[in-house]
Amino acid sequence: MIESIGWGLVFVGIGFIAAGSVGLVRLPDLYCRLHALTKADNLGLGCICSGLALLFGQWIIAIKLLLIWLLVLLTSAAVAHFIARHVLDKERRK
Amino acid sequence: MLSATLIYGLSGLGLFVVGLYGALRPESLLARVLAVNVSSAGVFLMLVALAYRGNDQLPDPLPHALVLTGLVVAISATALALVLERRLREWGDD
Amino acid sequence: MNMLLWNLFDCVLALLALVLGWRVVSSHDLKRAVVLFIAFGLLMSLIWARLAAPDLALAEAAIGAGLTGALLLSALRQQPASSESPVRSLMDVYGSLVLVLVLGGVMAWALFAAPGMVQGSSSNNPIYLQLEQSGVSNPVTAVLLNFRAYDTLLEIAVLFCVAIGVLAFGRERQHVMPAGPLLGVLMRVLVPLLVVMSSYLLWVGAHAPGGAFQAGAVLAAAGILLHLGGMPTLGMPGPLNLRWLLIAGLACFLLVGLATMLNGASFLTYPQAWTSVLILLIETGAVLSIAATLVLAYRGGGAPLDQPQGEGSHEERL
Amino acid sequence: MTSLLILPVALPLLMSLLALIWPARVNQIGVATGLLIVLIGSAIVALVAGNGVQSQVLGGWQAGLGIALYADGLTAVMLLMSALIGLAASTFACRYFAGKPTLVQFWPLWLLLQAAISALLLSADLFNLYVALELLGLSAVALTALGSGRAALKAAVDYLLLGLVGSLVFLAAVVLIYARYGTLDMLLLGAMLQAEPITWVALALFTTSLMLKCALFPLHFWLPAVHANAPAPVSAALSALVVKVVFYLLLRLWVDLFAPVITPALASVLGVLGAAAILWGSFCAIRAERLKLLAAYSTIAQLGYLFLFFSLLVVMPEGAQRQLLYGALLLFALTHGFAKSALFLAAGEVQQRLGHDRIAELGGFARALPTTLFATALAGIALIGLPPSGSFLAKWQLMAQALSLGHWYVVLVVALGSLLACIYLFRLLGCAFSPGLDKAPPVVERRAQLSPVMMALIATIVLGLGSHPLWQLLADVGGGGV
Repeated sequence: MIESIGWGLVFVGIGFIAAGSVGLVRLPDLYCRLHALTKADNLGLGCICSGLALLFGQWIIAIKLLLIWLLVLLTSAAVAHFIARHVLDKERRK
Repeated sequence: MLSATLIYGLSGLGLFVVGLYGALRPESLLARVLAVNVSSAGVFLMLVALAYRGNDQLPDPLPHALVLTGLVVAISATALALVLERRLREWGDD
Repeated sequence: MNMLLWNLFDCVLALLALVLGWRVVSSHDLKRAVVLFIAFGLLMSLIWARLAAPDLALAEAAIGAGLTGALLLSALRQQPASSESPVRSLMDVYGSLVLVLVLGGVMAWALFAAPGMVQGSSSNNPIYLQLEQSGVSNPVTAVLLNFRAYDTLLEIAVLFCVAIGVLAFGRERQHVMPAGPLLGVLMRVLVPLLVVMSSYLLWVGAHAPGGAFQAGAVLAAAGILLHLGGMPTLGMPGPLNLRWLLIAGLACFLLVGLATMLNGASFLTYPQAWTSVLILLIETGAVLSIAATLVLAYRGGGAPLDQPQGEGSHEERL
Repeated sequence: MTSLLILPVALPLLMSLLALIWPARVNQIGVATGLLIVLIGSAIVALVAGNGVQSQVLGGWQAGLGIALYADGLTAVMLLMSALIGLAASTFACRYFAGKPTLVQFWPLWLLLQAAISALLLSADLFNLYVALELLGLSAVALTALGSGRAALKAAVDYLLLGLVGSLVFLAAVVLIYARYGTLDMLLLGAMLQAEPITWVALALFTTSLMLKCALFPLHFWLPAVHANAPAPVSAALSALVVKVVFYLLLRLWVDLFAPVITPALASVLGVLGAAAILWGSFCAIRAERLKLLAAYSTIAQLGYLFLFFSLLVVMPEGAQRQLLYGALLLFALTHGFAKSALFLAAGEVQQRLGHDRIAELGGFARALPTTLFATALAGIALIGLPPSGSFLAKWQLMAQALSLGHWYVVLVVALGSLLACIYLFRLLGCAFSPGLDKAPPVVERRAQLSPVMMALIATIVLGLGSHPLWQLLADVGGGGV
């Protein structure tokens, strides 16, 4: 039971990441792309991490996975912010 | 021979050759430094593919150590090239 | 079935690496080439993990993709907007293309088709057989700091050489980006974390993936982050202390090596009881030098000697 | 006593650290290191002469697991030569860099270069050679860039990229060897190598890489700019030592390691390239407008001779004749090392005292700088190969052996090359002895640098008259292949 939930979460996560990647290619401008990439990827990674935690079933691994997810959350949010701000500055100057 | 060794070995060889081609072209210095880096990644890939012994056996650690050394040498050379290039460009501007 | 899946996965990764490498080389736009190169580095890191080389995966992510990427991006910032593409004759292009294709073909034939290529079993690999005497249980660290420590010594010397080169030819760059509020937050969270992680990598390298190079690269990332955040003096000590950091790695290495010769053994023959301690000592010195050199290279040069000295540094506090 | 072997590498490394943190005393540190390395080098020569070939695996591990150092007669003599030239260039550098801001960076880099040269000479491990080659290349590039002006920087950048490409090709060859034979230790490999495709390809890659790094025609194009624009002591080391160490490596690989694979046809390819290098290099030297450029082109030509020796040596059967030729090769390499360092140091002195080194405007040089001119003339004698210089004996041997093997073209090329060398050197001396322009060049009153004269004297007198012990040493402990 737990195993199938774990695998389910992993596949849902893969789906989110795939959707984010499609968005990166298809969406019209930079802000939309950033939005698709960060939001979908963070969610997808969260699903994958929790799925893997269930599959391993050990607390120590679950904590490590949680830490990884939080770090990626922090950096991707910050990086998206920097990119967006940089582009905004450039557009304003024009 | 393991198929993984063959696949990655050929890929590494391809990268080596592609990088060498790029490094020999009369492009800008930065482009050629990039090409040298790609090329060395190719040589490293050949080494590590060679060290792989399948999923059920430990790999040969010697090539791993050699590649680690190579990585540090590569970034050192890149750093020196970039600082010289910057100096050269400043000189040209004066 | 399982095997087939692995092969498919391998083919996808290997092809992707090849295509990315080609795009890096063939791209006319330098900015695009650099970004592709960073992606290429991350892909290589994935391949190392696949090929059972976790030490390399860590090092590639930190050094190959991370720090090389940072160096290249900062070099890119000062590139002239439009770099004229030199005119090349067809002879030039196809001449070297044919040359390297022939080279690749011959090498592939020699490696994979003609008789050759011996992959010994790892059960009789001398590195595993003698691992217990090496003082550490991570075989890669054993090779780097014990069996083939002389290679690593020369490699640290290469790093030292580049540090002097940067001191000689570079001038410190003033960062242009104003540090926003978010960067401050990021810095407060990430810098302590990176310093802790670097010490962890250094410590864990003795028995699990990790070691001096990965640790040094992570520490350098902390220094670069501080520089980006507008606190360059915090990330780097003043010019005088910087010199001590730059020589730390090579000095530890050489002094340990020469000291081991005092009781008649050959260079870098550690006394059995002291092996682990000496290896850790050398690695600690190496971490400081690697981090200092890479931060120095990112900043583009040292501050002149007469400038007032910065206060504490993370490197020193470690 | 075998522990001595690491010292020519460890000592300059340690001193380069000291030079960085104690900038006030760099000159003393540098010269003291030079002296110590000469002492160590002499001790190693004595050790090898007394006790035969020395080798040691570092770290106390068995061969194959650890990295081995190896020294035979050839290594020991090359080591002593590099120590002596290093010392001469070091003492020269003290005055050359006096008062320049680059002084502080010069010394650590210079000591690193010396360490790299020793490391290359002593190492018996293929991957270790790669790392040492990178150290050699990067320190040489940084030193070249210390030269004045944009030209030096441009030359350094090109040198860096070519060096990186060369190292990569070398590394690829190492990978091939490791893939097939599973070891990097050259002493173990020597017994294992077989004539098969992977070995041939590896040999081709090694040779290409090292040809690029030691500027054998037609891969010589980078050399003139680098050697002519580097600071004078650096040029001396680059021309006299760096390319020669790479040549030594090539010799080691062909004569010791890959000997079972070599065929006469392969060897004659290198011989023909060497002959082309002699003619082309000499021709360019005749047309060179600057003294340092002349010296750089002359290096290309003189390297050509080494490859002529090489092509004969590789195909000759074992025996006394081959022994003679091997000794002659070493004698030639040594003579060129000392003579060329003398010429570059003298050129540096000219450049500093007269403010330029344009050959056509050197009139008055003889009056202004008699000591330096003396060094130049002596170096010229050795470069042409007039008696009593060491290269006279060496060329004599080369021609005699070539005749006995029926290689007529070698005799012809050597004669022609010597004639061309006469032309470019007499043109130089002719300009130097001419009375010069109306206003005599400003002569600063100070004592002339003596190190060029010492180097030139070693090249012409010491090596010529004292060549017998050298042959003896090689005959006793020449090394694996001889």
